[in-house]
Amino acid sequence: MPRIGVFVCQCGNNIADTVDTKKVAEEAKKLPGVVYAEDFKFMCSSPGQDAFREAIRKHNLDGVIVSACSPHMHEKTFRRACSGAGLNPYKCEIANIREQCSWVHHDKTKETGTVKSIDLTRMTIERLKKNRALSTVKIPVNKRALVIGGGIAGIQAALDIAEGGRQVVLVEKEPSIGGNMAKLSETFPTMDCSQCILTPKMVEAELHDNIKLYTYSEVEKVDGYIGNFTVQIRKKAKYVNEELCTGCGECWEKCPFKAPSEFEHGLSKRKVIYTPFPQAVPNIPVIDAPNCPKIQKDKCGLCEKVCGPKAIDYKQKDQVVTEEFGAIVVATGYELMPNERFGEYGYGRIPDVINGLQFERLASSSGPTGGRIKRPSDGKVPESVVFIQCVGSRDEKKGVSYCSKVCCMYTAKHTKLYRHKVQDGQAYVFYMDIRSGGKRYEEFVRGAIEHDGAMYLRGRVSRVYERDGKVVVQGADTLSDSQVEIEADMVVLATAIVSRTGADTLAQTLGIGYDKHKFYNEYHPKLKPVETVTAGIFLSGTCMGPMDIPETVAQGSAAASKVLALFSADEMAREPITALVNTMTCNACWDCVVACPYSAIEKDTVKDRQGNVVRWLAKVNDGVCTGCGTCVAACRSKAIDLKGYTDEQVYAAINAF
Amino acid sequence: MKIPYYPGCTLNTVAKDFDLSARESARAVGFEMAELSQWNCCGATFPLTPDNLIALTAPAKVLANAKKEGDTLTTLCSVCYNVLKRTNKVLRDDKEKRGVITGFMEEEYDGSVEVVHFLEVLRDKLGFGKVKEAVKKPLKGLKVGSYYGCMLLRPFEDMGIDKAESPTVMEDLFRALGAEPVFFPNRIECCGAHLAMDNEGIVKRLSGNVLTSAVDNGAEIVVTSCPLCQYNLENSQSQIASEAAGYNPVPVVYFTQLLGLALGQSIDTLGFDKNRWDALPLLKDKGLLS
Amino acid sequence: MNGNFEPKIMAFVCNWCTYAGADLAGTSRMEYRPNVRIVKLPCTGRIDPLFIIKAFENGADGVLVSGCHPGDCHYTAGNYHARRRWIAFRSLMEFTGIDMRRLHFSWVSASEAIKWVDLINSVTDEVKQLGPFMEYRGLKEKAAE
Amino acid sequence: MKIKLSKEDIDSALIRQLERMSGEDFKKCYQCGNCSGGCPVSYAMDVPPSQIIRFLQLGRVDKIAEANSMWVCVGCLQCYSRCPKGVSVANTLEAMRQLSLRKGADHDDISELPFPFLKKAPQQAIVCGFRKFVS
Repeated sequence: MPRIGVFVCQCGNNIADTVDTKKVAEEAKKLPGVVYAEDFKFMCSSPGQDAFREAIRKHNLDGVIVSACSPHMHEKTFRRACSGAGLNPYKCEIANIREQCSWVHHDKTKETGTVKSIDLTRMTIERLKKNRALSTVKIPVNKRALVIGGGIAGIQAALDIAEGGRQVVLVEKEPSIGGNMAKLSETFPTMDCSQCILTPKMVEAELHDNIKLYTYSEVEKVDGYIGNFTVQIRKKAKYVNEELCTGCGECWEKCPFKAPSEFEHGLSKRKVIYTPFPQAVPNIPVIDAPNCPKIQKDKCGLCEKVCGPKAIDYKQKDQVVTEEFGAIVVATGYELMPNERFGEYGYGRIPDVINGLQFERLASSSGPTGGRIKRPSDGKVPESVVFIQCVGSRDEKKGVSYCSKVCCMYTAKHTKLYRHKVQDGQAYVFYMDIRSGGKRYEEFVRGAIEHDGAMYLRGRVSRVYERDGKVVVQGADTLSDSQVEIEADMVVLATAIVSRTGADTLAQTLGIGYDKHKFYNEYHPKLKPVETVTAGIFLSGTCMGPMDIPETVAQGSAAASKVLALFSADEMAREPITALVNTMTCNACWDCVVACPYSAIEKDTVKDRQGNVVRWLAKVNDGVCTGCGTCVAACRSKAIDLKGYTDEQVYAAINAF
Repeated sequence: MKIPYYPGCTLNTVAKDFDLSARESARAVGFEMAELSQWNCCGATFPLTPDNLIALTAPAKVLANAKKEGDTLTTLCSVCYNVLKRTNKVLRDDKEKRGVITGFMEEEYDGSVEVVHFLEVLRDKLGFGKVKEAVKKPLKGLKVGSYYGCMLLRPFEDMGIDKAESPTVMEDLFRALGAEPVFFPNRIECCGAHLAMDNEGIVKRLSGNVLTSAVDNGAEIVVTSCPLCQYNLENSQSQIASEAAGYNPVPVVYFTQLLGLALGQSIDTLGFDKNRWDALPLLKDKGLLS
Repeated sequence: MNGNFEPKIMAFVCNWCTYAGADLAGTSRMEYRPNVRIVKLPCTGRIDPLFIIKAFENGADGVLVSGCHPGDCHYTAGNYHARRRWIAFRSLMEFTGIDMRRLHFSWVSASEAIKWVDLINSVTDEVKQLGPFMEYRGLKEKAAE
Repeated sequence: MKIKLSKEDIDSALIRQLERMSGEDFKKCYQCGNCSGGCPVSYAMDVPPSQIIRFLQLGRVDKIAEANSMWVCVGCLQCYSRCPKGVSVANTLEAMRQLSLRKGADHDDISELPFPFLKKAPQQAIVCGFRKFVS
């Protein structure tokens, strides 16, 4: 026979006004198994708490009910008090007779309130009889972090975690870290040189004792759960021995073969053994195998000959390493939408129609033109440049429905750069709306117009075509409601920012959600902006959607602080409210596996002595399970139950109705 | 091989040369354009108001008749192509409208005929490779500006004959014929179409833009795939010549006329005499008439 | 009729949205019919259709199921499962002799105290109109014998 | 120009009828001006394409009824094929034409058509012309 104690709180007059607490206690006492029932003025006050602990010991209660305010208020308080009195906290239940009774039934005769309180208390008592002692789940935390993506978002996160004294592995699929920011010339609204502010961080990341760089590498497989991830990383063959290479540059000086430079977005060529850009980190070249005649058909081999330290290794193979992590930060960044989709703008056909990042390269002092604005076709300095905003953005039909957010600002920046470099040049900007929310952003755009003389035209461009050496832009200025034609020397398209190709596959590997544009979903758009639904995996930067550098950096740090918080304890405690599989009755239909929103249920096997699989069954991973109970209702054979909310408990409550 | 063919009213009268030259060239590559035994006008414009179903009955009738003679229907005139193909899509995809229209016609038809343009026949059914092999008289050194106009291409999701803003099917054809295709910006701009009846000024201006754009980019001859484009371009040229100083009129012909020539058909079966601006002198000094 | 009949309503609600919404109704001192008894579950996804049948068997005249709005689920997808299950089981419930007007499914978020109040009142009144649910009366006793 | 706006005009039965006839949703247009930029005949229009939709958003059908735009539009679908929101000004103007033609208000008088034109022109021009300008 259980020994249950019932504590009815008057909460001053909050409850007592409309509920006869004494009567509630008396009624409770009549129930089988209830050995103690009293009402108190303030259960949550320290006298109340003392009496509570006292009673538990004195009557050696094996379960307690507190009929008081909402469990959301004081459940934790009373459960803590229980453990203080040597009673398992999960043998304590709250009957909500304030928020859901005394406060919503204003009957001064106290009748309604009392009746309802008695019912609620009774139902809770019956439920409690089925409660089992539970103990919090403890998960060990491996204090190493994996950061996927070596752009500014990833670098920031990695540095912050490393500074927090934790080991970080930074994985980047390109030969160098730096990402898109490394391509930018100046940055708005301060106009400081992007590389000047980024490269120090890149070097810091390379030299930091707590950071290990895996460049030219990609994440292939992710297993495990928060605190305990096992990750497979493919280190693509560089054909260069990183230990031996000194980065002297002999090889790429001498290499006789060229291919279009990815980093320069095709504006120039690079050697076939190359580092993407001079300040590359690490400063170690890779061989672009498909284009290398040595690797393809064993011709040339010059780089090997000229390499002093003998670092060239044509035989090198891809290498797959497996490492353990406690947390993962995803910072895979963005791409530009392929403008080939916009035939009317002649991108790809007309050499002097380029995209935003290409213009950044033209304007960058480390770029193919050494920072002089020259047009690709004939190297002529353009006397006029037309900038077209919203190419693909806000275009449901041919592009994407969303706004790419940064184009308004970088286009304004482009016009400034252009004016600074080509004093007498005229910039035209076709815009639909100018979106310049942010510190000193609006002033920046006005500056482009008022100070640097950019001509802003409100309208969209219909088509772009060539006419005797000029690029003719035909559009509209809706403000003067007229068609405009501009004979420009160059056209720059502010193409939409889109998610990385393969973003969806990575998301599936990681088990995180993404939207219809393949941008990753944060757990909560406002209150959990860098978390994902998968505990232990965090997001940072443009892999979530278009955003500018300040936001990205802030998110990098935010993600890092989340990781450090997670790493601050050796073990993390989790509520024991998790699903439990009855190994006897599970018939491995896997409905639960399908139903679980957290992929917390694994397919497990039972083996005989010889180690042959005799049967399959579902296994819940306590580390991942959040206790929503969806699997329980989905289970055909009633083989899964939810601790703290077992069928038994719920039915007991219903039966006491 | 016989391919069911819908000439449309204009090709039976004003644009006979288009019709003849097409049949000739088809024969040269082993097709026979088998004219539908029963056909009527397609309506000459696809109704842009979706509620205007009555205007779809004429083309629907054509398609229903075509169905009796095969599963594909080949057209030449861009407008017929546009009207028939779009009507067919409505009949295929919109059961409700199909019900109403077939009700009007008192005849069943489910949109199962595939409407193709002669260009598609050459490109997809035969292949430009085969066309190239069949060439008897390569159009060597002939700078051809292909004019698409609107109806062959728009709306892209319905017509889908080629890339939305940068079609190449005609240029590819003429490359196969040994000619030198000239890309010019206005090749997909409007010629003024039916405004010919109501507002010549606009037609002159639009067709003018097309021709000057072609000539400026070095076209010696302009080809069309639509009698109305043909008419508008030919008609406007004298005025352009008079207005734009230094503009010399160029021959405007149907693409099938040059096709037939390249495939070695006799010059007099190709209707060059019907063209307003005589192409023969040009062809002569390119040595294509010998 | 049914003037003096007070129906018993059982509500299965999720811990994060509707339960909190009901609490808010209390903290804002709103008033609603006292006929409802809440059973708290972590998520509507946890709700087994059998709960509902059992509730009726135990003398409920009406049952209410409520959770987070679609897309707001604390557990990201639980309420979608609940909704899917609900659609599938609706006809079964009808088949078992439950008048669908006695069974309500709704979304009430943590901030929708007013919606909660209106919901309880309307459900109570509707069930009051329908009168007591007799179909299952005595089943339990029979089973016990 | 000053326009008086009223709810009655903005969602008047006439606007809804036009939307039904043309199959367009005028609210979709956000006035980027692409159509006006590309329209080959916009130079000849009293009201250019983008403004046509704007006036309809404002419920001012009269502004378009009295403009020549609908009779100038040649239906080349340039506007539609480059519209980021998939709005067709051509369809809209056809609806306006139909509105007037279905009332029997013709734009052309057949008897006044130039004979040489009727003689030389391809039938399709005449048939099409009749459909666009004559009830």
